[in-house]
Amino acid sequence: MDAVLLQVLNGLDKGSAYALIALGLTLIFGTLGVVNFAHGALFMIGAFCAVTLNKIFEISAITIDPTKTDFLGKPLQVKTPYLEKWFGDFGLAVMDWSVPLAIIISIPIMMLFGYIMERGLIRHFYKRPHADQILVTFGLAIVLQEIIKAFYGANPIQTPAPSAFVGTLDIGVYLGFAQNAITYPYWRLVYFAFACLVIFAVFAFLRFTTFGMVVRAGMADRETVGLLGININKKFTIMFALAACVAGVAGVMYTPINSPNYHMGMDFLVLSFVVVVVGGMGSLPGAVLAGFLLGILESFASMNVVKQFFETIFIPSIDQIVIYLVAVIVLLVRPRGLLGHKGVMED
Amino acid sequence: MQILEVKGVNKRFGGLQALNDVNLSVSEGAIHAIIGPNGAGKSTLLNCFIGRLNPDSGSVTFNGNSLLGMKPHEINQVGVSRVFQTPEIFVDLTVLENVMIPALAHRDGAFKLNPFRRMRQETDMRDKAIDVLEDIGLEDKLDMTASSMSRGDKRRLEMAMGLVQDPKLLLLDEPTAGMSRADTNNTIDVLKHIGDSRGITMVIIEHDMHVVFSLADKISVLAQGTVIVEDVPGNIKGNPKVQEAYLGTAN
Amino acid sequence: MNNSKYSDAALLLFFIIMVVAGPFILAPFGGSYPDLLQKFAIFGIFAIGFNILFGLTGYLSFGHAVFLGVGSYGAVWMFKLLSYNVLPALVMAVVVAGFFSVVIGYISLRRSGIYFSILTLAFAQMMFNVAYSVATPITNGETGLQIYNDDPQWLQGADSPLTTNLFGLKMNEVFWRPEFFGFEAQFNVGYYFCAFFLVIAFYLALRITRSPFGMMLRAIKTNQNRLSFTGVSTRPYMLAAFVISGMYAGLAGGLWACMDPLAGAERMQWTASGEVVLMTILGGAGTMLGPVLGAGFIKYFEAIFSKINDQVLHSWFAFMPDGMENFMVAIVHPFVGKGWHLTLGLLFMMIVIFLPGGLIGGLTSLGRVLTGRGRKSKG
Amino acid sequence: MSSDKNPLHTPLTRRSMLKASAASAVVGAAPMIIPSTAHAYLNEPKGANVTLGFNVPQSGPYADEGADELRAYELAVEHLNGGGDGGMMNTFSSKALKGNGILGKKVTYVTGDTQTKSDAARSSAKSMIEKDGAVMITGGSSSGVAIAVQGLCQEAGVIFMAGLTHSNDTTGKDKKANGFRHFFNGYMSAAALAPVLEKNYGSDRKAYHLTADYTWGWTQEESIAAATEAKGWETVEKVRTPLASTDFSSYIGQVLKTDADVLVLNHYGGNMVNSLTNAVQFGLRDKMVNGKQFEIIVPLYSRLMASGAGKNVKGIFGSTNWHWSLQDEGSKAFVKSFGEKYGFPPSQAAHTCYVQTLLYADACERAGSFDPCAVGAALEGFDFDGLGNGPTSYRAEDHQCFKDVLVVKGKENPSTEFDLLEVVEVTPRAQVEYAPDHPMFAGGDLGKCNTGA
Repeated sequence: MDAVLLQVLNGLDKGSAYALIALGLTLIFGTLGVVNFAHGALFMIGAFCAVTLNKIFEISAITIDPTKTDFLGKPLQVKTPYLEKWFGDFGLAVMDWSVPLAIIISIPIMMLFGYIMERGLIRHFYKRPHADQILVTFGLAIVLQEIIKAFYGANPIQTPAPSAFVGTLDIGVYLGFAQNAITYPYWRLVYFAFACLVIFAVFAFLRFTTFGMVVRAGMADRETVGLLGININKKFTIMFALAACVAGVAGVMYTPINSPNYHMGMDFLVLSFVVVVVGGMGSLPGAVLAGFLLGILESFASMNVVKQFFETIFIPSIDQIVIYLVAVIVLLVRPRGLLGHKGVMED
Repeated sequence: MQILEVKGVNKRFGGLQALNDVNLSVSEGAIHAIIGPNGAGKSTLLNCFIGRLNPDSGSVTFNGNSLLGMKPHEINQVGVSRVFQTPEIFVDLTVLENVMIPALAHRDGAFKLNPFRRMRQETDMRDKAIDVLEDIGLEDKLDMTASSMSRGDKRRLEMAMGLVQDPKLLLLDEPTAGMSRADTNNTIDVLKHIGDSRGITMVIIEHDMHVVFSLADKISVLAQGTVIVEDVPGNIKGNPKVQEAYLGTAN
Repeated sequence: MNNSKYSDAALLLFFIIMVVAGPFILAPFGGSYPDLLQKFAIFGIFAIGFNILFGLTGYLSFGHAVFLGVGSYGAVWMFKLLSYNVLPALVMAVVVAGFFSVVIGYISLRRSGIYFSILTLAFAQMMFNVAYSVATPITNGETGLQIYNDDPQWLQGADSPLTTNLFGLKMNEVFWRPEFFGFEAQFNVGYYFCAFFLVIAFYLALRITRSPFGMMLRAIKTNQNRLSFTGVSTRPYMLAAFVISGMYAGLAGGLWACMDPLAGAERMQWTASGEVVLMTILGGAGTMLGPVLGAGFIKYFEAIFSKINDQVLHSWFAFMPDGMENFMVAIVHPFVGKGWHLTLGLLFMMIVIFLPGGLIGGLTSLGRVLTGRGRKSKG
Repeated sequence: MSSDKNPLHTPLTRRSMLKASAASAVVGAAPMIIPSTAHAYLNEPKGANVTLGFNVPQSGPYADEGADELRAYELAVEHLNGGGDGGMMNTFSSKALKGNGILGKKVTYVTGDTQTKSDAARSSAKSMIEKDGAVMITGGSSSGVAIAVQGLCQEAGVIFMAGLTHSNDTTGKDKKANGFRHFFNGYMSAAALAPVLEKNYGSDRKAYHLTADYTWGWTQEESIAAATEAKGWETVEKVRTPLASTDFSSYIGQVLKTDADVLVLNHYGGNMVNSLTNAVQFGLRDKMVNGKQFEIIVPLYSRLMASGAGKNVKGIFGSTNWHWSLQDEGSKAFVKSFGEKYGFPPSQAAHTCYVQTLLYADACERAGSFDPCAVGAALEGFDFDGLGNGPTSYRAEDHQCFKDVLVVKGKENPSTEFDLLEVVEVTPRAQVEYAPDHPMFAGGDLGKCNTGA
C-alpha cells in the first residue's frame, strides 16, 4: 500500500511537468490553431533562466592562494563570488535561493520571449498548414537549443534547490504508516504544489477575467473569436506570451529535480504532445488530467511487480511503452481524447 | 411506385424536437419539394437521408431498403446523391476532376485499387463529365481550379457532381440560394430538362417559391419539425395552414 | 490533361538524366562519393513514398521511419540467413514493411488529423523502444543488427564475395573515378543500383499521382467528408496509400542495408520520422521532384556541414590577411562542425518563411519571375 | 585538404564505363570484372600527407565529451607533426616517433559527427574513408557506435582505434581484427571495484541494480554482479530502466522497499547524472538498512558528466580509465600540454583518444607501412609504458589493452571545478586480467585483418 502511494506521488510529480507544458500547448492549439513544436524549447529556456541567474550570482573575484597549486602546478586561483564578498551571509542566502529567485526574472523574460516569438514568427503562420507550422517551430526549437548549447555546452548543469528544501519529508508518518515508509524529497513536493498553483492561476485567469472569457469563447468556436473585433490580435499575443510563461516557470522549477541540459525540451516535447492529444486537443482540463494520469501510469508501470506481471503475459518492459500504448488505446476508444471537443484539429 | 418512404421520424437535439413524427413519400420520377420556414427541420431531415444524422426513431426506406445505419458512401452507392447547400466541392482540384470523381465512384464502386491506371485512359468518364458540365453551363471552365470559381459557379458545379452519377434519387438543398434571377431560371431549366430526360427523382429543399412552383410535382410543407401539408403545388398556395406557418414565423 | 503526357515524359527524362549524372553534378560540391550518393537515392525513395501519403492525402504520419527500420532489419536478416545477395533482402524488406504498414495503418487510420499523427508517433516510439532494448535478440539493440562470421548464410556460395552483391556485382565497387574540373567524381555500383530503384520509384509515384486512384487521394486531402458523400469509401483508399508509402519506406530501408549491412535502431526514432517530414515539406509537399530535392538537401547538410572543422575553415580563408582570416573563421565557426544543427534549424525556418511551397515552390516562382521578365522585354 | 587521391582501380575507358553503368542499372546483370588495383591496401597515402579520421559526437548529449576528444586529437596531431612540447611522446617507452609526422608524412585529419547513433557514425566514417582517404578511423563516446564503426572499418579495410567504449562486447563478441581498444571495460571496472567495495562496505551487502536497458548496461550489470557476488554480496534485484528516462524517481522509490543496502547505477552520461541526483534527492544515502549505511555506486565515472551531478557525487565510488591527477611522468606530460593549450585538464576520453592516436602512429613507424595488416601486427602483443596507465600491453587475442585501472571516489572538498574525483586506488593490471575465452567475452571472432584491397 505504501509502495502504491509512493508511486502515486511520483506520478503526480512527473505529471506536473507534463501538465504544465501540455497546458500551454493546448492553449496555443485551441486559440491560435498553431502546432508549436518549440514549446519544449520554451521549457528549456525557462530552465536556463535559472542556470543563468545562478551563473550571474557566481561571478567571482579571483584571488591567488600560493599555498595550493592547480592542475598545472601553478598557484591556485581561488574564486569568491562577489555576492559573498560584498554581502556575506546575506549574499550566500541569495545564492542559495537562486532557483526561486529565478522565477521572478523568468516571468518577464518568458513573457517578452513569447511576445517576440508570436509577433515575429507565429503570427505569420496562423493561416498556413499545420505542416508548415511544425517545420518552422521545429526549426526554431533547434536554433534555440543550439544557441544554449553554444553558451552552456551539452552537459547537464547542476542547479540545486535552496538548502532548506534539500532532504526528504516522511509523509508516511502523517498517514499512519511506519516511519520511512513513504519519504519524499521536499523540492518535489514544492514542485507539485507549484504546478497546482500555476494550473489554478491559469484556470482562474481564464474563468474570471473578460480576457479569459474571450479566450475560452475562442477555444469553443474560433470563428466567433474572429468576429469579436479589433483587439483580437493583441489577445492572441498575450495568450501566447502566457503559454510561454507557463512553460518557462515550469522549467525554472524543474532544474533542481534534474540538472538541465540543452535538449531537455525535446525530451519533453513528444510526451507533451501525447498528453495534449490524450487529454483532447484544445481542452485545458483534459491536458491537466491527462498529464497527471499519464505520469501516474508511467510510475506504476515502472514498479517491479507490474513489470513482472506484464512479462508473464509476454509484454516485456511495459515501462518503455506504456504511455504510447495507453495513448493508442485512448484514441481508439475515445476518438477526441478524454475531454476533447468535436471537430477541433481534426483536419 | 414510392421510391423514398419516411415514416415516423423523430430527432431531438437536447431539448429541441427538431423532427417530430415526420412522414413523407416520394414517388419515382417525381420532383418533390420540401418547403417550410427557417428552422422547420428541412436540412435535418435531409441529413437523415444521407447518413449524416441518425434519427432517434422511425424509418427511412429507399426502394424498400432501410437507409438508416448505412454509411454515407453506401447510401450514395445505392443511388442517392446529394447536392449541398453551401458548396462542398474539392477546392484544390479542377472543375473536370470535381465531376469525374463522382462519375468514377458511380462506375467503380466505393473502392477500386487502380493506382497505375492513367487518368487519360478514362475517356468515357471524361466525356460523361463534360456532357454534364455542358448541360450545366460550365464547359468552358474545365481546367479551372474549383476554389477560384464564383459562388454561383460553385453551386452549379455542386449540382453537376450530383447529376453525373445518374442517381435514382437526387437530394437538392436550396439549389438556387444566392443566385441571380437569370441563373435561377437557368437552373430551373436545367433541372427540368434533366428530370424529364433522365427520369431522375428529386427532392428539393427550397425557400424560393418561384423555383418550387416552377419545378415541383408535389410539395410537402414542414413546420416545427412536422409535415403539416403534402399536396400538389396548385393546392398549396391557398392552404390556410401553410399561410399560418409562414406568417407565424414572420411575426 | 493531354499535354501532361508530354510534360510527364519530359519530367521523367529530366529526372533520369539528373540521377545518372549525379556523381558529376555533385563533384564540385564535394558530394561525389558512394555513401552520400547512395543516401541521396535511398532517402529520395523514402521521401517520394512519404509524399504519396502526405502530399496527396494530407495525412501527416510521424512514424514512417518504422517501416524504413523494419525493412532494414528484414534485409539484414536475409543476409544473415541466406547470402550476401541483395535481391532476397530487398524482397524481404518490402514484404516486412508492407506487413507492418498494414497493421499500423489499419489502426491509425481510424482517426484523422493530428490524432492520426499522434497515433503513428506512438507506434513509432513503441517500436523504437522495443527495438533498442527488449527485442535485442532480433535487432541487436544499441549496436544495430550486423552480420557475423558464424551466421548460417545457407545460400552463400563458396567463392561469392563477402560483401553485399547482386550475383557477384559488388555494391561497394567504385568502377570509375574521373577528375571533373579538378574535383573527383566516384562512380559506384551501389549508387546505380539504388538509382535504378529511385527512377522506378519516381516513375511509379508519377503514375499513381496521375491515376484515378491518385485523384481520389487528392480529393481526400481537399474534403474527405464530401468524398464519402460522393460514394467513395475513403478508408481503403487511405490504407492503400499508407501501405504503398510504407513499402516505399521498406524498399529504402532494404537498400540502405544493401549498401551498408547494419541496421541501427536509431533509424526508427521519431526524429528519423520527423526528418522525412522535413525533407518533404522542405522540398515541396505534393510536388513530384520536391521530396527528392528535400532529401538531398538535408542529407548533404548532415554529411558535409558536420565535417567542416576549423582546419578546413582556415584553408578556406587562407587567402585573406591573418587577422581577417581569423575573424572570418570565428564568424563561420558556430555554424559548421558541431554547430551544423544550428544552420539546419535556421534554414528550415528561412525556407518555410520565405518559400511557402518549399524549394520547388521557390524555384517555380523564381522561374515565373524570370520568364515574366523575358516576356516583358519581348513585348 | 588531402592531397592523396586514392583510386582503388585504374580508370576505365569511357566506353566500358557506359557499359558498366548500364549493366549496373539492369537487375540481374552478369558479374563485372574490374581491373585489379595497383594499390597494396585501401587509401594508401601517396603524397606527402596521411589523413586520419576523427569521428566523435559533436551533436547530442555527448557533444562535450566529443569536443574534448577532438581537442586531444588535435593535440596529438600537433605533437606527431613536431609541434608543441611533444606531450607523451617524450615519456612513451617506444621511441619510434620522431616528430616528423608518420613515416615522414605530415599528419592531416578530417572530423565528423557520430551524433551517438550507429547509423550516423557509420555514414560519417564512410565518408572519411571514401571521400577523404582516411587510413585510420578513431573516436566515439559509446559502445554501440564503437562496435558499429569497428564493423565498418573491418569491412572497408582500415584500422579502427576505439575511443571511449566500455562494453565488454567491443573486444568480446564483437571484436574485429582491424579494431583496437585502449579503454578499459565493464569486466575490468568490476574486477577493480569489487575489492575496494569489500574493503569499505564489507562482504555482507545486498545490492540493487538499476541498469540502462541496452547492451552496454547489461554487460556492466553482469560484470559488477558477478564480481561483487564473488566477494559475498547478494544481488537483490536487477531493474532495467528505459533509455529515454529523464526522471528516475519511480525506480528509486522502490529501492527502499527491498532490503537492499547498496544501489548500483549502471548508467552513463545524462542517465547517470539524473539517476544519481534522484537517488541522493530521495535521501537514500542518509538511510540505514540492515544496520548499515546505505551506499550508492557508479561503476563507470566520467568526470565531465559528473559535474552535472554536482555535490551529489561526494563519497561515491566508481572506476575510471584515467584521471588527470595521476602523478606518473606520462600523465603529467599530457596534462601539461593539454592544460596549457586549452586551459583546463583533459578528461579520460581525451586521454584515451590521444593515446590511441600515438599508439597508431607508433605502430605505423615500427611496421614501416600504413598497411592495416602490418599495423595490426605491430600493435598485437605490443608492450609499452609511459602513456599514463603504467606498463600496458595490447593483447593479440582480442585487441584489448591491459593496464592499471583507477578506482575513484567523489571528492568531499573539491578545490576547483575540475577536482571532482579522487583516486582511491590504482588497481594493478594483474588483478583485472582475464582469459580471452572468458564467458563474458565469448562468442566473438577476430577474423582476418582486412586491407581493403
